[in-house]
Amino acid sequence: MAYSERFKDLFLNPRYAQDIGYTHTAEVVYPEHGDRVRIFVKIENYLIRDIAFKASGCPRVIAASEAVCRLANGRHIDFIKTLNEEHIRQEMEFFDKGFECIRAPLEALKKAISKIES
Amino acid sequence: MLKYTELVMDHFKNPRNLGKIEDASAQATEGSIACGDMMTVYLKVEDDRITDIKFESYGCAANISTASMMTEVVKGLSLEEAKQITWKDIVERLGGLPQIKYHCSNLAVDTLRKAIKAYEESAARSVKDESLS
Amino acid sequence: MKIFLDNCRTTRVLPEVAQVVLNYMTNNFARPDGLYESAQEVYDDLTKAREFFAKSINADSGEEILFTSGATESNNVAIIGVARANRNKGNHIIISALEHGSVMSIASQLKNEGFEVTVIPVDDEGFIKLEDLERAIRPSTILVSVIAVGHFVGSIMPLEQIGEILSRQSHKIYFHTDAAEMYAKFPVDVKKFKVDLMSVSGHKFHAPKGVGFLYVKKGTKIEPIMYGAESFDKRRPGGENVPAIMGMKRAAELAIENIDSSLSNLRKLQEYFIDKVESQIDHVILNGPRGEGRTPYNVNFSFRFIEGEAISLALSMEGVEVATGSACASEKLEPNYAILAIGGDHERAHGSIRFTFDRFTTKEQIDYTVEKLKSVVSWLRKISPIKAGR
Amino acid sequence: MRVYLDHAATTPVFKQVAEEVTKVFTENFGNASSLHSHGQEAKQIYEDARTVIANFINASADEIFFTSGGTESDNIAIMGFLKANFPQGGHIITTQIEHPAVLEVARYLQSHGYDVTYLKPSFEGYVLPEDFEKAIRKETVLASIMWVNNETGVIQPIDQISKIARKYGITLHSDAVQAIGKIKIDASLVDMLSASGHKFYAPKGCGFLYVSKSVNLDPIILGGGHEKGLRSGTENVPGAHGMAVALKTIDSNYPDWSTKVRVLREKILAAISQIPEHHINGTQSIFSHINVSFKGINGETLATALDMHGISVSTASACSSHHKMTRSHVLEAMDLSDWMIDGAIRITLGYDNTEEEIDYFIQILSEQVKRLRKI
Repeated sequence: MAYSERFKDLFLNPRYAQDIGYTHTAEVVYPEHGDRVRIFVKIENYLIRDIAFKASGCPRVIAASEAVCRLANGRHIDFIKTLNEEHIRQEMEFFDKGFECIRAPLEALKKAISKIES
Repeated sequence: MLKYTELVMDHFKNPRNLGKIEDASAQATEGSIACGDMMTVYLKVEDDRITDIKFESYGCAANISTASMMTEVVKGLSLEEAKQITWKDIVERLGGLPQIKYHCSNLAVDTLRKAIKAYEESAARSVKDESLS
Repeated sequence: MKIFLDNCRTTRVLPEVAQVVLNYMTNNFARPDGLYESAQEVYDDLTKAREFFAKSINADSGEEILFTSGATESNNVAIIGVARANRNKGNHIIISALEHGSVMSIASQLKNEGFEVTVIPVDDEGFIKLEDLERAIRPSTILVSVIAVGHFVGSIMPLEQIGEILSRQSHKIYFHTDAAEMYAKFPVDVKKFKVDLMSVSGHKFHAPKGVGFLYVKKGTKIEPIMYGAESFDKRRPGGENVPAIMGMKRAAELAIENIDSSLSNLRKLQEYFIDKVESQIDHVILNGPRGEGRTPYNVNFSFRFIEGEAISLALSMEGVEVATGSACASEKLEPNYAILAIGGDHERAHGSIRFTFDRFTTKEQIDYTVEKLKSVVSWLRKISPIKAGR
Repeated sequence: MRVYLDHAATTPVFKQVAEEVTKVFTENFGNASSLHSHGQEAKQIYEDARTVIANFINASADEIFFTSGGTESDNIAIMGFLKANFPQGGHIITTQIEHPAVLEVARYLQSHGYDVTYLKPSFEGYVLPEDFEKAIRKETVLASIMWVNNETGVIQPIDQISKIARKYGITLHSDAVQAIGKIKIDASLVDMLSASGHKFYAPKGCGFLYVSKSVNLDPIILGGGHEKGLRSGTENVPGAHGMAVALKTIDSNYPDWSTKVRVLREKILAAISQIPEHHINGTQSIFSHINVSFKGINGETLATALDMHGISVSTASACSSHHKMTRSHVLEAMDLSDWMIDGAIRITLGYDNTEEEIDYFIQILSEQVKRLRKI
């Protein structure tokens, strides 16, 4: 697989693989891929004030987790609800077909904020 | 596929004793064009000794070379000695031939023997003719 | 002077092509299935090569190109693979009398497996007759294999008409052609020919030995003949021979670039050669057709009263390298079946010499060849016990 | 820096081999079956190559058959042997850790009337000779057991297996693709042996099959009767020559080169031992192989991180785009834990690697393992 420079940056230099004080969190596991992603968010006034992830799995899951965090940080949760796989792919510059594993971090984020009524 | 020795190539390029003997004591042709090999041997015999021999060949390289070597070997031999020559002797003298070419060397010796036989038959006839007269 | 006129058997690898191969052997040597970047580059190059070959024969997609170790393997995969996979539909196969030795052997193997094989004859110029083909077709016919260009006598087979006949049948009959002598020499269009499978060999057009491809039209039911790791392609296991494939691509590009001018140059050269030999040497027979029906890459003459191996060996000593149909030159000691198939007798087969050109063959080389041919033929005729009129 | 550590997948062609091969392409390009001098020269080169290869593995030249590579050699050996001698069926013994070229053939044969036993390896990655002996039945006709495993590099006990096979009169084939050019091979221990040129610094697209004189095979590729009818197709003269030159080159440099690779391997192993929670998969490995897993890190992820630093290694398990995880059948057969299987990377050294490269590799490996564990 040829990875873009953008992808390499996300994978090699993830800024959001960190520990934060969070208010919400959720985990998504794709057992058949061996992928596991946990997203942590600190939410104030429907805004994502801080975000972080932990992931173990393939390079695409790690890069997608970082991409989701970069896209989501500082945004309103209504914006998060509009995000889809295509946005993540754009952010990652990764367009190879298949690889449903890249959906995992976005799923985890949506799950984490699902209990919040806006 | 086919690797010939230097000597085989030399005999192919410069065959010895090539051609016809116009007043041959005997001659014989063996082989067929359909099989891809055919040759004629001409003998000159004096006192039961082969004093001259020549050949013509429609044949492959191995055939031409073995024929040429055969004529060198038998020239000067008595008929009895010449009859003892085998295709193996010729192949050895040439330093070997590819195995699948052995049959080509047979032809040279077979034609020689056929020519000797032709001579002996005609000689026998002439002896008989003499005794009748 | 060294003149190689056995290009139908193999060709030299061009320096430009060797350069490409060298590069892929020592620099871009990774396997396309690696996870790392250098492997990915090779994967991309291989994909592009596949698409290039597909386009070069007017196929729909690169997926229809299966890389093999050469035409023999291509023929095996095509014929055995289709026959075994379609056995439930029928067990009858048709081939022409001028097929490559590999197709002949495959046919006899399939006979052992219970298939029936019809060999359709060729006329005295080396063409199959379409009415013979139509008559040979049965409801149980599953495959027809006809060589694109007869490799001994140069006859260009009526592929388009054959494809037309086969497509008119009420049941599916797969059409395979061995195009080893056609690809990169003539424009090839699998749609025009209506072929389902086509074998190509790299070393016939200045690419390395050990590489070729098989065009397999999408939807063709085919079984592999070898099993192993799923590589690019399930139909042919084992890692791709990337350097050779990339070399083959370069060789094809170079050939196809000038395909029309090569054809017209060679056509003139061929006519010149035939005229010269026929006017300067007695008792020669041109084996195969004259004119448009013959590939300009091939001339085949029989020289009467003398034997082919002796001619070719004598010519070789003068630096001219040719092939002969003589039994003496074959491992099996059988005269050339193609000459017999076009109605020649054994003498004509034994005395036949095949001159095959590449696009770099020159008039000077032809002149030299004719000169040497004249002296060799007259020398061998002098020592032959068979003479004209005897 | 670019560091290639995937020599078990394929090797770069040695410079001198590439030059020789190119020379044959362009100068001695004749067809080895032709009569003229081009053809004869080619034939000579071809036959010389056969002799060199035969000497290298303690065989005679007429026991060496050229093929298009390891996969084809395996196919001809197994299918050709059964077709010629036991077309009606029989029992075959092989292992769970074979290369797919053998495994897929075995599966094909299973669906065509043959019975197959797949020997399970130990936790350390080798098959036990006693298991082999136990698997033998009256109707056992063939065994195919690899010399060196491609993923773990574990050397299989061929000498002991050979003794058992001889005792019971069972024909023995060995896929020696990973062994040739690295360890001394005595082909006379087995009846058939497969090899592939591009694994020992020769070109792709060529390989050979050793077939002992006492064994008869049927061809699977038919045609002009090349290679005594066993493998038709125009002789790949440059490929054969390339293999011979490569083996000669290895032979004359073997003491130096093998020592160098051993030292480099030790260096890597020492560095790995500093990293907590790792597992070396397979013991008694050949001196060029390391198969290692780091707990908590997916093998593909580590390999990708290394690749982004110019280092090429391979993984046995990877996600394909078809929504499924392909896992190494070899590591699974060894009954390793999931993290060892999913985390495995394969580092395979070659004679061309330098100390500088390995230092760089060790540095990046430690950094990346640390970094990925944090995520």
